[in-house]
Amino acid sequence: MRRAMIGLALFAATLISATGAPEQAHAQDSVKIGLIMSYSGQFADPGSQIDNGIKLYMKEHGDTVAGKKIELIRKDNGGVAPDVAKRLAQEAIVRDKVDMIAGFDLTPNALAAADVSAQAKKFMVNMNAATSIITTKSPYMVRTSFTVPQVNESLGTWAYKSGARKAYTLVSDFSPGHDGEGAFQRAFKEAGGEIIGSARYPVANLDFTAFLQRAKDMNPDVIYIWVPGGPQPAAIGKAVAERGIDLNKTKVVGQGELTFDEALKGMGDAGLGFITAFHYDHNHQSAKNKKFVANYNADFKRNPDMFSVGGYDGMHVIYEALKKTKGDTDGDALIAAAKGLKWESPRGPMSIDPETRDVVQDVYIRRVAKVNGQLVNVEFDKLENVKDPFKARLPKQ
Amino acid sequence: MTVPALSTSGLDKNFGSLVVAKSIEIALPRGVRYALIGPNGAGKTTLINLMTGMLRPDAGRIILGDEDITALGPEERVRRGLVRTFQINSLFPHLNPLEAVTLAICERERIARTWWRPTSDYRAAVDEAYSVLEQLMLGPVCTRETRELAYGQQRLLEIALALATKPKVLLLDEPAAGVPREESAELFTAITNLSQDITVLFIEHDMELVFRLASRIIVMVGGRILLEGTPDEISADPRVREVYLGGAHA
Amino acid sequence: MITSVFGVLFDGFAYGMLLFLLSVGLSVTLGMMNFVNLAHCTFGMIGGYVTVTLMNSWGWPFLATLPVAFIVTALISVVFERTMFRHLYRASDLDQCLLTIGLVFVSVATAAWVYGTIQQPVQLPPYLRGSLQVAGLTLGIYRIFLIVFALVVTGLLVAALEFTRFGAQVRAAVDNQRMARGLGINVDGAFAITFALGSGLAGLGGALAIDIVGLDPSFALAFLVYVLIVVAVGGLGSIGGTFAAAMLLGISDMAGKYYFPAIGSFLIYLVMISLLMWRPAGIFGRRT
Amino acid sequence: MAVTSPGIAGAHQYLDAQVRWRTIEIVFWLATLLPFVVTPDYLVLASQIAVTALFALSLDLILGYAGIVSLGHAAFFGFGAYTAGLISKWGWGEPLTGLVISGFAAGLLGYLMSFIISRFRHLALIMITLGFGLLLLEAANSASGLTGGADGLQGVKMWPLLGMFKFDLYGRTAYWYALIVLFLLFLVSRRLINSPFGLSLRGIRENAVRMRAIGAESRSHIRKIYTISAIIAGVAGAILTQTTETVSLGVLDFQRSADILVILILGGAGRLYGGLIGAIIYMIARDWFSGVNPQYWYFPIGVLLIGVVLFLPNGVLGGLAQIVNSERGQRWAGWLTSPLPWRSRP
Repeated sequence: MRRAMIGLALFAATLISATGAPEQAHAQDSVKIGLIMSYSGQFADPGSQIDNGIKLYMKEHGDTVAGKKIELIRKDNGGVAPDVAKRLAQEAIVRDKVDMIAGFDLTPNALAAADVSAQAKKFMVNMNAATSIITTKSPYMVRTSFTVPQVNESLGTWAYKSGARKAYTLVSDFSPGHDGEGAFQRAFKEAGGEIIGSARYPVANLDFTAFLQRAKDMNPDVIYIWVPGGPQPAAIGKAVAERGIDLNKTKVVGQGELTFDEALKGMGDAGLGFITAFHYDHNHQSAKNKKFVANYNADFKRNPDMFSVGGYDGMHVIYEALKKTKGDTDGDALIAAAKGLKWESPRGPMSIDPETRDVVQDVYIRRVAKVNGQLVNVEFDKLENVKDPFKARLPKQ
Repeated sequence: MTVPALSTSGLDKNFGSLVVAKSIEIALPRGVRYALIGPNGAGKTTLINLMTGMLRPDAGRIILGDEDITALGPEERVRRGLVRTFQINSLFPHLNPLEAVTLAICERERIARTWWRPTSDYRAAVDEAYSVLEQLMLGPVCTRETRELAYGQQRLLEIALALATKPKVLLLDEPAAGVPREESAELFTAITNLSQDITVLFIEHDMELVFRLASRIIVMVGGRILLEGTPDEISADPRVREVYLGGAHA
Repeated sequence: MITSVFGVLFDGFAYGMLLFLLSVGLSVTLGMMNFVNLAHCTFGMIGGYVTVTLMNSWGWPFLATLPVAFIVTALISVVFERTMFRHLYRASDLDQCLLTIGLVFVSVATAAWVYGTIQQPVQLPPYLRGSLQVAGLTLGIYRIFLIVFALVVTGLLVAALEFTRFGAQVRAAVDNQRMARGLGINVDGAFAITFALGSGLAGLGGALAIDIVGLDPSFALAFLVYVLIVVAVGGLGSIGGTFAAAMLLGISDMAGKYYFPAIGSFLIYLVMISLLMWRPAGIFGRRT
Repeated sequence: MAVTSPGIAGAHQYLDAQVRWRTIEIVFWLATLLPFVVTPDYLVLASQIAVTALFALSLDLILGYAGIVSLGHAAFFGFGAYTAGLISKWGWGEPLTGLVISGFAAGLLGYLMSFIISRFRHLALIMITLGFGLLLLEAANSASGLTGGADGLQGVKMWPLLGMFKFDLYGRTAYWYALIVLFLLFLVSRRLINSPFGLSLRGIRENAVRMRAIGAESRSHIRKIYTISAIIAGVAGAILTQTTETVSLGVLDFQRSADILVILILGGAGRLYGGLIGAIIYMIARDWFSGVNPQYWYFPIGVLLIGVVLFLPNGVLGGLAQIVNSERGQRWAGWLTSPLPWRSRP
């Protein structure tokens, strides 16, 4: 008995002493990127659109930068799971020896991976997650999507300017929704408007009739809606039409997801007249975007959306930064190279704020209209070079 | 006259408009072997369910020894010594007889609350379990899973589980139901050999066995007690012949 | 305010109808064979995709796709039943859970592979869109359609179970399987047909649900919880119970969102828990 | 096979043998150390497998032993996870005390819940556990001031384990930590199921009606095991928080409750090792399949589950036990599963 225990202890001790930190083996002629996002589950569609954007960029610009071949290692986060995101980021760095991590469709996942980026000093490109604070979690991170305050404060300001005085807000009952609500209300009130009512609907809610009836009963000038994409926008559009809300009297406004392509297809003419603020739509009129949309359709048989453009521009940042560092993948070098990058994206002019490493871009105000029999978002106003207002308010260090 | 081991007074139970027990008055003296007979649907099993607390009576009282147990749940009645077996086997299919009986003993002794010491450390409980099993001729199969036992052995285990709780009053619901003739001898030896301290009430259809085992017999019909008496009195009574002996079981 | 009460009742009723169509099959098959089919919503999803395919690729009108959704789903379900489920009727319910969850996983991946992860758009014909003003109430036309349609289906179902020989066999089997077998009823055969009917109804529900809740590969899992709630609250094997539970949950869900938006997300679970604590076997359930 | 009476000595021997360690168990636990040498790049995964195994073990205690099916067990996992996160956020980053406090917090919740749980069975029980799980999820979502809502709890920072071992990028500390806690709680569970209490639990699983008829204190047993199970689930959640320094609503998700049920059934419920084996198979298969194809890995996983049901009924361990217990199996593998000759003196 005792001998068995001693044997066991010895065996264990040998094992521990045998495990050193595995040394950093590294191929010199390639750059590995760990792509971490949801390829399966409820959030699979955003994931595949980001991935498409990445694929298209690499097809257009080749897979070699500064003499190094770009290698993608895809990892499925499977939904809201920061524990998994963190593990995947660790594994990407430890096991797959990646030089940087990218992707990140959801805020909690991006936040968790940011820890790893900071700890391992690895460059990180957040291609989608939109909560303002994310970029503060790792000094090696840039963002190529948008921030919730950036878009929604712009919308609040614009709504007042356009004549609305009384607003009702309806948002999804989870943090991004709360952020959107806060941003819109803040800007709208600062401009001089009044919030006459607000509601938060359950995250998994699929029938909006009750909420919109309630909003309609209060007679606001503008109903602000925040939805996270998925099946909800179409359901909202249908409910608005069904409740007989007159869009000439009451504006229905929201962040761009409200009038995504699939949503418009689903809601049909009910969506006509919805007003949204966003940084990208495939209907954006520019030569660069026309080419982007055409190529995208050729490859993936569908239109690009904000996820696609986030992935596309994310790859642009990676390529340009690598060019500047001449292929050096050191985190400090890459982030220094990425700061202040300025370029013409399919979405219009954009840049990386050298101070906050966050995205700076134009925010467009669009209205749903019928063009050639198709429902599209038509831009009719814009706010230029908007920085993330949340970080502007943070005390300067 | 000593206090009866178990008695009921004015016990009523209806399921909707169906009367299943009406003014049941029974007094079982200590140590007596009682048989409860009657045609199907007479309310025999219902009466056992009422006495053991599986059903709540609409009216009436149940007294065990000198304690009124009408308001108690089935578990508390068992702990006070009123125990039953089931007409259709109600056993623990994946436990073996040794485990099942040990379990019952541990529950009785409140050892079942301990979760830190292995069962095998409670040697007295295990010894007792084995002796109960041996008494019921289950010793040789005590480590075989219950579901693999022969049917007659399972019926014996029914009784073993009840005995393990150290009953004062034992209610056997058709202990020989479904047991082939050749296996029933063992069963009835076991019942005959039960300690004389235990009062036994058993439901049985096989009249030969009833008359052999019971010192007194209660006849139930339509939820009521028709009569009570010694085997001789019962077999002589014309009413019994009419409703029961002359019926389907002749 | 009075008008809004009726409006909320109406909308909740319509939502409840949808839940009923999706759940009733599971309730009956669970009550009949004790078969835990967590893949029930997969059949709803199949029905949805049938409708989407017929409409968007073949240009069929919406209404014409509905019977096809029903039939195709029913046929597919029978194939599953005969090849896989049949072997597990006597297995433990845990094994049944595992098998059907495995099936859900496979179906989700297959749907993602064939149709992509995108939300499937469905454009209803004009006569089903918009709303009607009735006595000061705004009633969605599609919801009226949904209610009428589901009521007709329910009526047919109840009539079939009450007045046909087959219905009598099914009721006997739900009541007491052992006895039904003893009476010479072909329980397995009756079950296969019932299973197909129930799955077909789920397929129909899935097709009708697209306009209200959308359709993507996660449908098979997303609706499972609601369907289980309806089945449990209604009581196994009880069509009336399922109907009542679906109405109750649909209406309380809708009313909660309208009157108490702050606890809108809690309400359906609170209602379920309190109903089950009151009647563990379900509203009309007999067995626990 | 001739029936020979085991006799009273045989009866004691039989029960003694239940408690003894088997060769295969020693082999299993030694094998859990292999990742340190064989796959040092997989230690982070190994640590999360250990956490999942612990969570599955907690479910096995109520499902496999007491027959209580729960579709809301993530409630306790999540409660432990958030408690551990909050303790750290509020300034106390010491892992071991955090672990103990989190376990007790989850246990307290489990104790309160157990008064309701012990009154129900079957579908009602499953749905009530599911309902409470989802209520807790919604509550955590609503209380975003406390929990951070959907963004997850921010500011979780752990101090080094025992003041010496930092939670490193390679997951070495994480795996050691998770593995040791798993092993210790496994020992407790093993002890528990071999006790008279464990025997009574199996009785409840097998036949709750009969338990009443032998006067068993079933409800109090259920309350007790439910509380213990909640503690273990809470500890598992706390380890996940501490080793990843993040918590989000995902820990309370229905998906997590469903996954752990699938994992336990896959491995084999009621066998103590079932949850462990299930966690290992499921997590490795998932890692592997999703590495091969991040989009459609649900397909092979689903096929795996279906295959297990059709070919290895009662889970992988159930199926294997059937094989080993056959005559030929005994000849080849009997030495692995027979009790070891030594046992600690009573």
